[in-house]
Amino acid sequence: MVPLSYYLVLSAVLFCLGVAGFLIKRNVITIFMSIELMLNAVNLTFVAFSAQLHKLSAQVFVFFVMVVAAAEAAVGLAIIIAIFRSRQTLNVDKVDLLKL
Amino acid sequence: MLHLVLFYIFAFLCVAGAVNLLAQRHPINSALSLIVVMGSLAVLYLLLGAEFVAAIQVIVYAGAVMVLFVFVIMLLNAGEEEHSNASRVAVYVGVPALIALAALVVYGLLHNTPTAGVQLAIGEFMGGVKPIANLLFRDFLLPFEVTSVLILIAIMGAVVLAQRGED
Amino acid sequence: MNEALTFLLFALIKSVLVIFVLLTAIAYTTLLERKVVGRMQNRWGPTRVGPFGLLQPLADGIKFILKEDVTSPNVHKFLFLLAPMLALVTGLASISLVPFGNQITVEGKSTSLQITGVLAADSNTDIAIGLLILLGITSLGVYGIALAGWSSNSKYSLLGSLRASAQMISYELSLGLSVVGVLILAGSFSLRQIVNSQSGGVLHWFIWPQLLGFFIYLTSAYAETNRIPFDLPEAETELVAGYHTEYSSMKFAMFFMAEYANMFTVACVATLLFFGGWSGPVPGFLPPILQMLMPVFWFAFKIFLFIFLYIWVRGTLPRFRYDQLMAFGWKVLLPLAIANIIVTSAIVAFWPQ
Amino acid sequence: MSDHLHLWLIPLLPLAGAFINGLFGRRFSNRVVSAIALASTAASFGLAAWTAMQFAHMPASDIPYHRDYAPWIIAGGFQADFGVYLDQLSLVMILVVTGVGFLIHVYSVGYMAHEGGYYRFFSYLNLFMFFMLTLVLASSYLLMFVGWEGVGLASYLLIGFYFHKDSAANAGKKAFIVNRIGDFGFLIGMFLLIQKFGTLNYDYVFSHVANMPLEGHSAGFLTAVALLLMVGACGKSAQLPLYVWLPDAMEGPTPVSALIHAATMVTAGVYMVARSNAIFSRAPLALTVVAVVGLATAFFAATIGMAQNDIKRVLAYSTISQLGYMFLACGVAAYSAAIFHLMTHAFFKALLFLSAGSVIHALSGEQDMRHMGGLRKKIPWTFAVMTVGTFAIAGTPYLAGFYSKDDILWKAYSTPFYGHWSLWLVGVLTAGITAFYMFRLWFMTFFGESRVPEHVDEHGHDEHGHGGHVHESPWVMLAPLVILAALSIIGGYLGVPEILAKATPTIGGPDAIHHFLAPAVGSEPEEHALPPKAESAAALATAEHAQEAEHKMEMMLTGASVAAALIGFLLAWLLYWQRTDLPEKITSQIGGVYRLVRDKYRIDELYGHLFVKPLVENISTNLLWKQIDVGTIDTLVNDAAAGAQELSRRTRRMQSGNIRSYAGWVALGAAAVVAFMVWMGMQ
Repeated sequence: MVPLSYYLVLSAVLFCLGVAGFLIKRNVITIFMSIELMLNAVNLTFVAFSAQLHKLSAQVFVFFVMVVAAAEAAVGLAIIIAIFRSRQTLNVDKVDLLKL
Repeated sequence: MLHLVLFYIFAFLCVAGAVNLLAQRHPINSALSLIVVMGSLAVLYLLLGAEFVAAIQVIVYAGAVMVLFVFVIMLLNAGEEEHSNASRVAVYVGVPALIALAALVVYGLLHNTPTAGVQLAIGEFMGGVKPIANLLFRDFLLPFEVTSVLILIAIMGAVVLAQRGED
Repeated sequence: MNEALTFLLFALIKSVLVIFVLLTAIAYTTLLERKVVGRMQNRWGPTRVGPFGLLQPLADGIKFILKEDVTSPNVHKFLFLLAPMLALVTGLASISLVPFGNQITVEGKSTSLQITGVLAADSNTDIAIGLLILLGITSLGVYGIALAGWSSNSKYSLLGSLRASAQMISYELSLGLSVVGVLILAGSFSLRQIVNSQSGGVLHWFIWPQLLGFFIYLTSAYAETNRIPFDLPEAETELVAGYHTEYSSMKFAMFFMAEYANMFTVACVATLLFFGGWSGPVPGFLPPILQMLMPVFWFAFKIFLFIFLYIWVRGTLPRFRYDQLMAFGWKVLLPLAIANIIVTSAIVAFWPQ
Repeated sequence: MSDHLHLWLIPLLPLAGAFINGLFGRRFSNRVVSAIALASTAASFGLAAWTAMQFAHMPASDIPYHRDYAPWIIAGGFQADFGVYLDQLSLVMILVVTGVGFLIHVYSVGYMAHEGGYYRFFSYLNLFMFFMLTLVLASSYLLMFVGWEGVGLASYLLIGFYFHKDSAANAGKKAFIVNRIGDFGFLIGMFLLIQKFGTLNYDYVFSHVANMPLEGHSAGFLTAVALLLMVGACGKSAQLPLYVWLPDAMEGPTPVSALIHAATMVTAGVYMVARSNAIFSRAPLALTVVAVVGLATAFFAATIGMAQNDIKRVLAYSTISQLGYMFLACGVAAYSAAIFHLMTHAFFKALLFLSAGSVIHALSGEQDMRHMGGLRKKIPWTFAVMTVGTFAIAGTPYLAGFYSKDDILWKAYSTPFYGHWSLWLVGVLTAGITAFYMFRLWFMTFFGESRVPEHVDEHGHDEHGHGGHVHESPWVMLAPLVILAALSIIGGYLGVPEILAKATPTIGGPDAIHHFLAPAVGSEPEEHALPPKAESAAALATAEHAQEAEHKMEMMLTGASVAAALIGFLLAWLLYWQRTDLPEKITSQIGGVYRLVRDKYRIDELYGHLFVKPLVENISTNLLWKQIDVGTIDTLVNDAAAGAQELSRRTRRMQSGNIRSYAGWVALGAAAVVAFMVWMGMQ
C-alpha cells in the first residue's frame, strides 16, 4: 500500500519544479510548459485524494482543470505566435515593455 | 508491493522528466520530457484507480496539448534558448522563496498526513466512465456548461490572436 | 501453474501470434495494393518474383534491410532515430486492444481472442475503456510524423510534418466524435461489449442507425492515416516525399509499416464498431467446429473488405488542396459529427426502445 | 370587499396618455395629440362617474373602499402598498379633478392651438392629472406624498412651460423651492407618524389616533403632527407665509393657472387637512392655528388683490384668499364646508381663469386691465360667463359661491368650541373686499370706453400668431366656459342651508353635501369634542328655542354678508364706472399705503433679504463652496493624488515588466502563505 503522502509529496515536487521552470527558463514556450507541469501536479493531488476518500467529484475537478489547461494552451500559444511575429523573439527577458 | 514498485518507477520517471524539462536548453526536448511526465502521470492515475482520467490525460494532454506545443515549436522554428539574465529578482527573490516553498510544503505534508495508505488494489478501478458521467452531467452540469462556454471563447480568442493582420 | 503465469504465457503467445500475422498481412497488403491499383490502371502489377509475384513482399523486405542507412549530417540524431520507432510502435500497439473473437479454451484454461483480454470465465470481461485507450494511442501517432519532419532538418520534411500534424489534430476531433453515437447505443467503451451489443444478425449492426457516423468515421480515419485523398503530407508532386523524405532503408520501412498498421487498426475499429465485429451476418446455424472458427473468418473477411476499400479509393480519388482539406475537416465533418451526436442522444433519450 | 371597482385605472389612464404623448407626441399631429389627451382624460372622468354610481349602491360596510394592489416598499417592519382608498371625500375630489380637468383639456385644445410644444403641454397636463388622482386616491400618506410631489413637479414643468422666458423659468423654480419648504414639514410629520405607528396607512393611523388620550404626551404628539402637516398644506395651498409662489405661477399658460393653480392642485392642502381630520380634530390648538392662518391669508391676499392691474394676478390673489376661506372652514372643524367651497370654488375659479384666458386670447396676450375695457360688446360670450363667475365668487345669492362661502362664515361663527364672532367678522370683511376687487376687475375689463392699444386692436400680430383684432374665442374654448358657468350656478344647490331650503332650489335636499360627506369627515364637531346634549323634555324645549334663535342669527349673518358683497359692488361701481377719476385721487392721497399694497407688501423683497440673500451669499457661497468644497474636499483629493503619485514613483521600479521577476514575487507570496498555513497547523 502506498501512503497518500507519497503522492502528495510527488505532486509537491512536480509543482515546485514547475515554479522553478517559470523562474529560470527564458524561453516563453518552456515557461508555458512549466505551467502545464504545475497544473498536472495539482491534478495528481486531486486524483490521489479522490482515491483516498473514495470521492469521484475530485476527478470531475480534474476534468475542469484539463479544460482550463487546454483553453489556456490554445490561447497562450496563439499569443506566443503573435508575440513572435511582432518581435521575432521567444525570450521573455526581451519582452518587457509592460512597465512605466 | 507491486503497487509500491510501480509507483516508484513512474514517480521517478515523472521527476526525471520534470528535471529534464528544466535542464534541456532546446524547447523540443523539454516538450518531449514533459510528454514523458504526462505519460507516467497517466500510469499513476491508473494505479490510483482513475482509469477514465488516465485515458483522458493521454488523449488531451499527450495527444492534443503537447502536440500543439510541438507544432508551435516547429512552426516558429524555435532554437536553443539564449543566455540572458534581465531579472535579478527571479534569482535573488524567486529561487530562495521557491526553495522555502518546497521545504515548507514537504515538511507540512510529512508532518501531518493521513497515515492510511491508498486502499486500492491494482486493476480495481473506481473512476469508471458511468459514475463520472453521472457526476459530470448531473451534479456538475452547470460548471460543465460554463466550461463549454469557456472553450468556445478560447477557440475564438485563439483564432483572432493567431490570424495575421489585414495585410 | 498459477494464474499469473498462465496469463503471461497466454499473453506472450497471443502477442507473438498477432504481431506475426499483422506484419505478414501488412506485407501482403502492399502486394495487394500494387496488384489492385495495377489492374485499375490496366497494368499487371508485380508478377516476376514468385508465382503471381507472391514473393514480392519478401523481396521488398530484404531490399529494405540491405539498403544503406543514410543519415544526413545536420539532423537531430536522437529524434531522427526516435521518430520512426514512435510511429511504428503506436501503429502496432493499437492492435493489442482489438478482440478478434470470443474466448477459446485450451486445456481447461480459457482466454479471449485479444491480447489485452483478461483471463476470465466469461468472455465479456474486457478493458472497460478499450476504445478510449485506442484513441489515445492513435493520438500519440502524430509525434512520430511531426518529430520526423522536424528532426530531419529539411524544408520538405518540415512542411510535410507540419501539414501532417495539423491535419491529424484537426481530424482527430471528428474521428473521436463520430464514434460517440455508437457509444451511446452500446452504452460502453469496451470493444467487446460494443460487439456483443450488436450480435444477432446483420440487422443489429450499428451501421444502420449510425450510417452518418460511419461515413464521418471513415473519412476522418482516412485523413488520420494520411491516405489518399488526404495524403497531403507526402504529396510527391509538391514536397518530395513529405516527412520521410530524408529517411531510407529500415527507418523508411518503419514509417511504411506504421502507415499500413494504422490502416489495419482503422479497419478493425470500423468492423468492431459498425459491422458487428466477428459476428456473422446471420446468427449461427453452423456445426460447432465451424462455430469455433467462423468468428475469426468473419472478422478477417470484413477487414479485408475495408483494406480493399482503401486501395480502391486510392486508385480512384484525386488529392485535396490543403485549405480545402482543413475547411472540410472543420466546417463539414465536425458539425456533422456533433449533429449526429445530438440526434442520436435525443432519439435514445426520448425513444423507449 | 367588492373588487369590481377598477380604481387603479382612473390615475393610470392619464399616465398612459402622458407617456404616449411625451414619447411619440413630437411625431404626431396636434389633432392626434389632443385626441389622445382628451380620450385618456375623458375615459378617466367616465370611470370616475361610473365609480360614483357604483358607490351609491355600495353597502355602508364597504365604505371606505380600501384596496391594496401591490406591495411597494417592504423594509423591516415597515410596509407601504400601492393601494386606493375611496370614500365620500376622495369621491368628490376625483369627480372635481377629472371633471374640471377634462373641461380644461378641451379648452386648452383651442387655447394652445398655436403654441409651440403642443404635445409637451398635453403630456404635462395628463401627467398632472395622474399625480393629482394618485394624491386623492392614495391609501396612505406615503403614496399621497408621491402624488403630492408629482403635482409639484407637473406644476413646475407647466409654470416653466415657456422656458425661454426667464421670468417663467424663475417662477417655476420659485414654486418648486417654496413647496419644498412645505414638503419638509409634511415629511417630518410623516416621520413622526411612522415612528409612532410604524405605518402610514389611513385605516391604521386614523383608527389609532381616534382612541389616543387627549392629554399629556399623545396630545402634544397629535398637535405636532397636525402642525407639521399644516406646514405642508401651507406650502401646497399657498397660505401665509408660503403663498408667494402662487402669483408668480401665473407665468404659465392660462389653462394651467386655471387647472393647477386654481381648481385642483392648490386645493391639495385643503384635501390633506380634511383627510387628516381625525388627527386635526383631536388637536384643538392646531385647528386654531389653521383657522387663524386661513383667515389671515384670506384677508391679506384680498387686500393685495385690490391693487393689482394684471388680470391674472388679481385672480391669483383671489384664489389665495378663497383657499384661506377653506382653511378657515377646516380650522373650525367644518371640513365638509371646506370641501363644499373647494368644489364650488373649483367651478367658478376655473371659469374665471378660463374666461380671463379667453379675454387675453381675444386681446392677443394683453393682460393689463388698464389696457382693456369696453369689451362686453366685442366678446359677448366671454362677458356673459365671466359675469356669472364674478357674481358667483362675490357671493351673490342663488349662485354657488354664495352658499359655500356663507356656509363657511356661519360655521366660523357658530361652531361650538371653535367658532368665534371675530372669525366671522374678518371673514365678512374679506367677502366685501373680494366682491370689490372682483367687480373692479369686471368693470375695468368689460365696461367703459376701450383702452385697448391700437396695435392690438387693429392690425397687430402677437405670439398667438393670428390677426390682432379683438375677436371672440372659438367654440372649443367657449363650450367649457358655458358648462362651467352652469356648474357655478347649480353647484351651490348641493349645500343649501335649511333656512334657505324653502327659498331656493336644492339638489338632494338641504345640506346634501354635508350629509353625504359626514361619514368621511364627521358632520359636526360635537361628535368628538363636546358633551352630549341633554335628553329631558325641558332640555329639548330649550333646544327648540336654541334652534329658533340659531336660525334667526344665521339669517341675519347671511344678510350681513350679502350686504358686504353689495357694498363691495357699489364701491367698485362708483370707482370704476361712475367716477373713473376717483381711483387716482385716492391712491395719490394714500400713496404710501397704496404703493405698499400694490407691491404686495414687498413680501418677496422681505423674504429675499431675510432668507434668500443670506442663504446664497453666506451659506452657499462662503461655507459650502469656498470652504467645504474648495477648502476641504478639493485639497483632500489633490493631496491623495499627489501622495499616490509619490508612492508610485518610489515603488514603480518593482514593475520591471519582466515576467520572471513577477514570478519571483508571486513565489515569495506563495511561500509566505504556505508558511502561515504550516504555522497555523502547528498551533
